[in-house]
Amino acid sequence: MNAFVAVLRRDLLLALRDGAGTWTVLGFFAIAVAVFPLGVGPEPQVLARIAPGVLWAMALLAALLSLETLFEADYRDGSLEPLLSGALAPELLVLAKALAHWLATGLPLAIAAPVLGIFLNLPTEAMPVLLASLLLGTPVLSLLGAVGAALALGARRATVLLAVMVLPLSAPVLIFGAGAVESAQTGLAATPSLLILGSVALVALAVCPVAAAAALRQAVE
Amino acid sequence: MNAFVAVLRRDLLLALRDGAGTWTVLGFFAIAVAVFPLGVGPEPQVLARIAPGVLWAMALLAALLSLETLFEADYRDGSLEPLLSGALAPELLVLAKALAHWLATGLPLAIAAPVLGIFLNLPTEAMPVLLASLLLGTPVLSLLGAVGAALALGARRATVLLAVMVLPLSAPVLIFGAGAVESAQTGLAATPSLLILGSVALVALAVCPVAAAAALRQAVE
Amino acid sequence: MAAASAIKAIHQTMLRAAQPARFVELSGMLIPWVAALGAAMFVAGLVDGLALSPPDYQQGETVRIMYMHVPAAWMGLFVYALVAGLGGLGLVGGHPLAFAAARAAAPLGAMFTAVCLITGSLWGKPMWGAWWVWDARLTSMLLLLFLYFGHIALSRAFDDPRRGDKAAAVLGLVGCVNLPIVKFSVDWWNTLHQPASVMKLGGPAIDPSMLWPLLLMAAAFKLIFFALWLVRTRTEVVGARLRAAASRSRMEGER
Amino acid sequence: MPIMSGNPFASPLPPQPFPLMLRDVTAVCGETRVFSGLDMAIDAGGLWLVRGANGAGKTTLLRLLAGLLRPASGASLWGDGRAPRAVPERATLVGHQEALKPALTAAENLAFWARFAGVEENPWPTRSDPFSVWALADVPLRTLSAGQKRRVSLTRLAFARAPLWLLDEPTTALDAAGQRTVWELIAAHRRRGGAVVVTTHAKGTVEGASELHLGDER
Amino acid sequence: MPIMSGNPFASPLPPQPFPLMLRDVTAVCGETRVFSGLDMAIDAGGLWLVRGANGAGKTTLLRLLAGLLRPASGASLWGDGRAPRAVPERATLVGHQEALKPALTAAENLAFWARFAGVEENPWPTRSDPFSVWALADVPLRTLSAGQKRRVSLTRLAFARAPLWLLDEPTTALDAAGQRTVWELIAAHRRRGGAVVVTTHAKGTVEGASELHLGDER
Ligand code: HEM
Ligand SMILES: Nc1ncnc2c1ncn2[C@@H]1O[C@H](COP(=O)(O)OP(=O)(O)OP(=O)(O)O)[C@@H](O)[C@H]1O
Ligand SMILES: Nc1ncnc2c1ncn2[C@@H]1O[C@H](COP(=O)(O)OP(=O)(O)OP(=O)(O)O)[C@@H](O)[C@H]1O
Ligand SMILES: [Mg+2]
Ligand SMILES: [Mg+2]
Repeated sequence: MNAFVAVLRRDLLLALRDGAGTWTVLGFFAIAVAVFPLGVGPEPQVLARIAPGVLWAMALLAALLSLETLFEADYRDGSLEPLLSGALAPELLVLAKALAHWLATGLPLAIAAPVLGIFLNLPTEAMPVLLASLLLGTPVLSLLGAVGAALALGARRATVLLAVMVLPLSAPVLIFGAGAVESAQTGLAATPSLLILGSVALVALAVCPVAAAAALRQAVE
Repeated sequence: MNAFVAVLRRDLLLALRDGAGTWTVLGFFAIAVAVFPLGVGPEPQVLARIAPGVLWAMALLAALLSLETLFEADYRDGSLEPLLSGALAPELLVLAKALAHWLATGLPLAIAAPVLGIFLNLPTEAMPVLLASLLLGTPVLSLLGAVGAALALGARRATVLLAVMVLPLSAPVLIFGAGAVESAQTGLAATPSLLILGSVALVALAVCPVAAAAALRQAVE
Repeated sequence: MAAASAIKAIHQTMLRAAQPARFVELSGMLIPWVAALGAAMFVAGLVDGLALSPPDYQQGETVRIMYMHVPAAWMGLFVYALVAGLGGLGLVGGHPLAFAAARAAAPLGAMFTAVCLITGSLWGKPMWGAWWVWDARLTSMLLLLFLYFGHIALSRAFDDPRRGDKAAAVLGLVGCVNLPIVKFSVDWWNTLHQPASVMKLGGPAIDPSMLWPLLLMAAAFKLIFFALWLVRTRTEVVGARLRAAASRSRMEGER
Repeated sequence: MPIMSGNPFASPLPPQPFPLMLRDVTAVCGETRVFSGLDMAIDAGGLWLVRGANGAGKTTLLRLLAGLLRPASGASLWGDGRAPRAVPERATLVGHQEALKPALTAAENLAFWARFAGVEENPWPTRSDPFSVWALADVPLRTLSAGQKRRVSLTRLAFARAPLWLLDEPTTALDAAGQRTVWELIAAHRRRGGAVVVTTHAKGTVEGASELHLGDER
Repeated sequence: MPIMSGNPFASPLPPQPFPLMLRDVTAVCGETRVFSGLDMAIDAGGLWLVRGANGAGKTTLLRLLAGLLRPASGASLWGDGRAPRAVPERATLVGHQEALKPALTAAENLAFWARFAGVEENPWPTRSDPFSVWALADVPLRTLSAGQKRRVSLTRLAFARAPLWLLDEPTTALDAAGQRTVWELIAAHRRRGGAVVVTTHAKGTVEGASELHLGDER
C-alpha cells in the first residue's frame, strides 16, 4: 500500500512540475477548442450544434496525447525495471499510474470543459451533463490508454500506435459521452447514456489493469 | 551547401524512420478528423458546413505537435551544439530544418487533406482550393514553429509554451486558409484569400529563420 | 476412435508441414497452382460479371461494382479473423510460423478492406449522392482498416520481432469485437447500406445470373489471397533465417 | 564527515537462498546471440568482477541475473529452486541509466525510491549519506553534473535490502573519493552476507573476488 | 588490424591561431558560480589534463573553451584576438552525450557528421576506423551497448579538422583497447599541431601534459 501511494504521489508531482503533464494537457485542450471558432466561423447556432462533439473529441485527443509518456518516461530513464521488480504487484502499479494520470489530466479536463463550453455557446443546462459525462468517460480513457501505452512501450512511432490502438476502442465512449451532452442540450434525458458510460468504466476498471500488467511484463523482457 | 543538404537529408530520414515523424502526424490527422463525426453526429450538411474549419484546425494541431521535437531532440542528445558550431550559418541551419519539417509533415498533410475531406462530405469543387491553401499555409506553420521551438528550447512544458506562442501568430493563416476553402465551397472566389496566404508565406520565409537563429544561439548558452 | 486418430494424424502432418524448411518446400510447390487457378477464376468472374450478367433493374450498370465490392468486403472480414486466430495460436502455442503467417496476412487484409471502402465509395456516389456517410457499417469498416494499420505497425515496431508479434496478436484478438459489429450493423441499426442478401438465413435472395459471377469472384479472391499469403509467409521465414545468419557473421567478424 | 551515520549495514541481512547458479546459460538479445555456455555460482558474501570487451555481454548478464531477461537456454536458479524472474526483489540493479527524474530534486527522487522499497518513515537523508549528496538535496536533478547524478543514483544502495547487488560499471563518472566509497559499500554489503556482481573495465582486483571474462579481449 | 587506414592524421593541420588564452576567468551556470580566477594557455601540440571532484566545473570549462558559454568575467581569446564564441568551428567537443541518433545506424550517423563537417565524398568507413566500429555499421544505434555507442561517437574525431579537441571523460565505458586508441588519437592529433583538453578521473599522467586541478579534491 505504501508503494502504491508512493507511485501515485510521485506521478502527480511529476505531472504538476514537468512537461506532458496537467498544464500541457489543459493548454492543448483550451487551444484546440479555441481554434475552432476561428476555422468554422463565429455563428452561434453552428457552434452550439457542434459544441458537445468538439469538446468531447478534443478532450479525447488531449488525454491521448498525454498517454504516450505514461510508461515511456520510466522505461527510458531506467525506472521501470526497479518499479516492476519491487514488492508492488504490476496490476497495482498500473492502477496507481492510471489513477495518477486521471487525477492529473482527466479530472482537470472535465473541470475545464464547461468553461470552454461557454465559448462555444453551449447552453447552461447542458453543463452539468458535460461535466458528469467527462467524469465518467475520462477514467476509461486513462485505463484503456494504460493498456495501449504498455503494448506500445519501446516501440518506434509509439504515438501513432497508441492512437491507432486506443481510438477504435474508445469510440463508444466518445459516442455516448457526446450523445449525453447533446440530449441534455435538446432537452432529452441524458441518464441512459450516462449509465452506459458508468458501466463501461466499471468493466474497464476490472479488465484493463490486468491486461496492461501482462503487456508491461513482456516489455521489460 | 553540402552541410545544408546533409541536415535536410538526415532530418527527412529521421522523420520517415522514427517517432514524431511523417507517420505520427498523418495518423494523428486522420484520427482527429475521424473523431469528429463520431462526436458531432453523422448529418452530412453539418459535417460539410464545418469541414473546412475542422480540416484546417486539425492540420494546424498536427503540425504543432510535431514541432516540439524540431530542435528538442538535437538539444537533448547533444547534437545541437556541434550543429551550431559548424560552418553552416545558424539561419541556414534553421531553414534546412524547417524545410525538412515541411517536407516531412506539411506536404503529406496537404496531400492527405482532400482524402479526409471526402469523409466530411466536402464538395469536390472545394478540393483544389483546400490543397492549394494548405500548400501555401503549412510552410508558414513550419517557419513560425521553428521560431517557437527555438524559443521554447530546453524549457519545461515546451509543448504548451510552443502552442501559446505559435497559435496566436498562426491564427491569420488558419482564418484565411479555412476562409478560402469555405468560399470555394459556397461558390465564391478563393483567389484573394490564397494571395494573402502566399504573401504571408513570403514574409515568414524572410523573417523567421533570422529570428529562430537568434533564439537558438541564446538557448545553447 | 477413428475420427480421433484421423484428427491426430492431420495434426501431426500439419506440424511437420509447419517446420520452416518443410514449409518453404511445400509452399514452393503449391504457389504456382493456386495462383494460376485464382487468376483463371478472376478472369472468368470478370467476364461474367462485366459482360454476361444483366444490369440491375434499380441500380443499372453500377451494380457491377458489386463483383469487386462484396468479395473484397468478405475477404476483409475473413482475413482479420484469420490474423486474430493465428495470433492467438502463436500466443498459446508459441510457434513462430503462426506469427509469421499473421504478419504476412495482415497487409493483404488491409488491402481487401481498402478495396471494399474504395469500391463502396464509388458505388455510394451514384446511389446515395455522397462518397461517404457515417452510418454504422461504413464507420465500423473504417475502424477495421485502422485496426489493420495498428496491427501492421505494431508487429514491425520493435527491435525484437517476437515482442511485436505478441503485442500485435493481443491487438488482433481485442479487435475481433469489431467483426460482428461490421457484419450485423445493417441488422442492428437502421442504415443506408443494404442488408445481407447472400449470406443469410434462408438462402440467398439474389438472382442466379448475378449470384454466379459473384461466387466466381469470391472464390478467385480467396485463391489469390491464398497464393499471396503463401509467398509472403515464405518471405518472412526466409528473411528471419537470413537475419539470423547475418547477425551470426557479424558476431564472428567482430571477434 | 562520517561516511555513514546510523549505519544500515550494521545488521546482517535475513538469511537468503544463496547460491544463485547459472548452468550452461545462453543469452539472446533481439536476434543476436550474446554469449553461451556460461556457468557461474554466486555465494553469500561473494564478489564477482565481470570483464570483457565492449559488447561482450556484461550488461546482458546483469539483466539476466536480475530476472529481467530469460535465458534462451540453460538454467538460472536460486538456492531454493526459484528463477530470478519469479523473485526480482532479490536483486538490486544499478545500470548505465540512473532511474532518476530530472524534474525532481535529489531528495524527492531518493525519498520516492525509499518509500517504494518499503523503508518506514522518510529514510533519507536521516539514515546515511555515503556519497555526500546531502548538499545537493534541494536542486533539481537536471542541473547536476554527470558525477553528481551518479552519486545520487548510487545512494539508493544505502537502503536496498536485496541480498544481491548488480552494479554496471558503478565507478563511471565518479571522482577518486566516490570510487573509494563504492568499494567500501560493496565490502560492507559482503560482510553482512550479501553478494555483489560488478562489471568493470578497470584493471586491478579486489580481495576474495572471483573473476569472469566474457568473450575475448580485443 | 591497422588502427588507421588512409591516415587522416598524416597531413599537418593548416596553421592555427594558437594559443587560446584564459585570463582570470569566472564561469557561472544558472546562478551558481562554478569557478573563478582561472588562467590557462593552450598551445599548439599541447595537452591539458583537467581534474577535480564531481561538480568542480570540468564540463563547464570545456563548454567555455568551445565557445558555448560566455565567461561571466575575465577574457578568453584565441591568438588572433577572436573569442571562442565567434569561431566555434575551431573546437570539437565530445561530451557526456553522444550526439548520435538512436534510430539511425552507426554508418548513417557518422556519414551525416562527416558530410556536415564538409568532408568530401563518403568519408567513413573508407578513410579510417580507429575504434573498429565497422562491424556495427548497419545496426540501429539504439541496440548497441554503452561502450559501442561511445566508440561510434569518438570515431567522429577521425575526420574532425578542428585544431582544438575538447574531450569530456573520453575513456568512459571503453574497454582497455578502446582506451588505448583514445590516447593514440590524442598523440597523433598533437603531432600534427593540434591541441587537446581532456577531463579525467583516472590517475597517472601522459608525457608532456599540463595538469589543471579545479576546486579541492574531496
Ligand atoms: C464505403 C462504403 C461501403 C462500405 C464500407 C461497405 C461495406 C460492406 C461490407 C463490409 C459488406 C459485407 C457484409 C457482409 O459480409 O455481410 C458489404 C456488402 C455489400 N454492400 Fe457494401 N459497403 C459500402 C457501400 C455500398 C454501396 C454504396 C452499396 C450499394 C448501394 C453497397 C452494396 C452492398 C451489397 C449489395 C453487399 C452484399 C450484401 C450481402 O449480400 O451480404 N455497399 N458492404
Ligand atoms: N543549469 C545549471 N544551474 C545551476 N547549476 C548548474 C547548472 N549546470 C551546472 N550546474 C552546476 O555547476 C557545477 C559544475 O558542473 P560540471 O558539470 O562542470 O561539473 P564537472 O566537473 O564536469 O563534474 P563531473 O565530474 O561530475 O562531470 C555543478 O555543481 C552543477 O551543479
Ligand atoms: N535489442 C538488441 N538487439 C540486438 N542486439 C542487441 C540488443 N541489445 C543488445 N544487443 C547486443 O548485445 C551485445 C551485448 O551488449 P551488452 O550491453 O551486454 O554489452 P556490454 O558487455 O555491457 O558492453 P559495454 O562494455 O559496452 O557496456 C552487443 O553486441 C549489443 O549490440
Ligand atoms: Mg554495458
Ligand atoms: Mg562533467
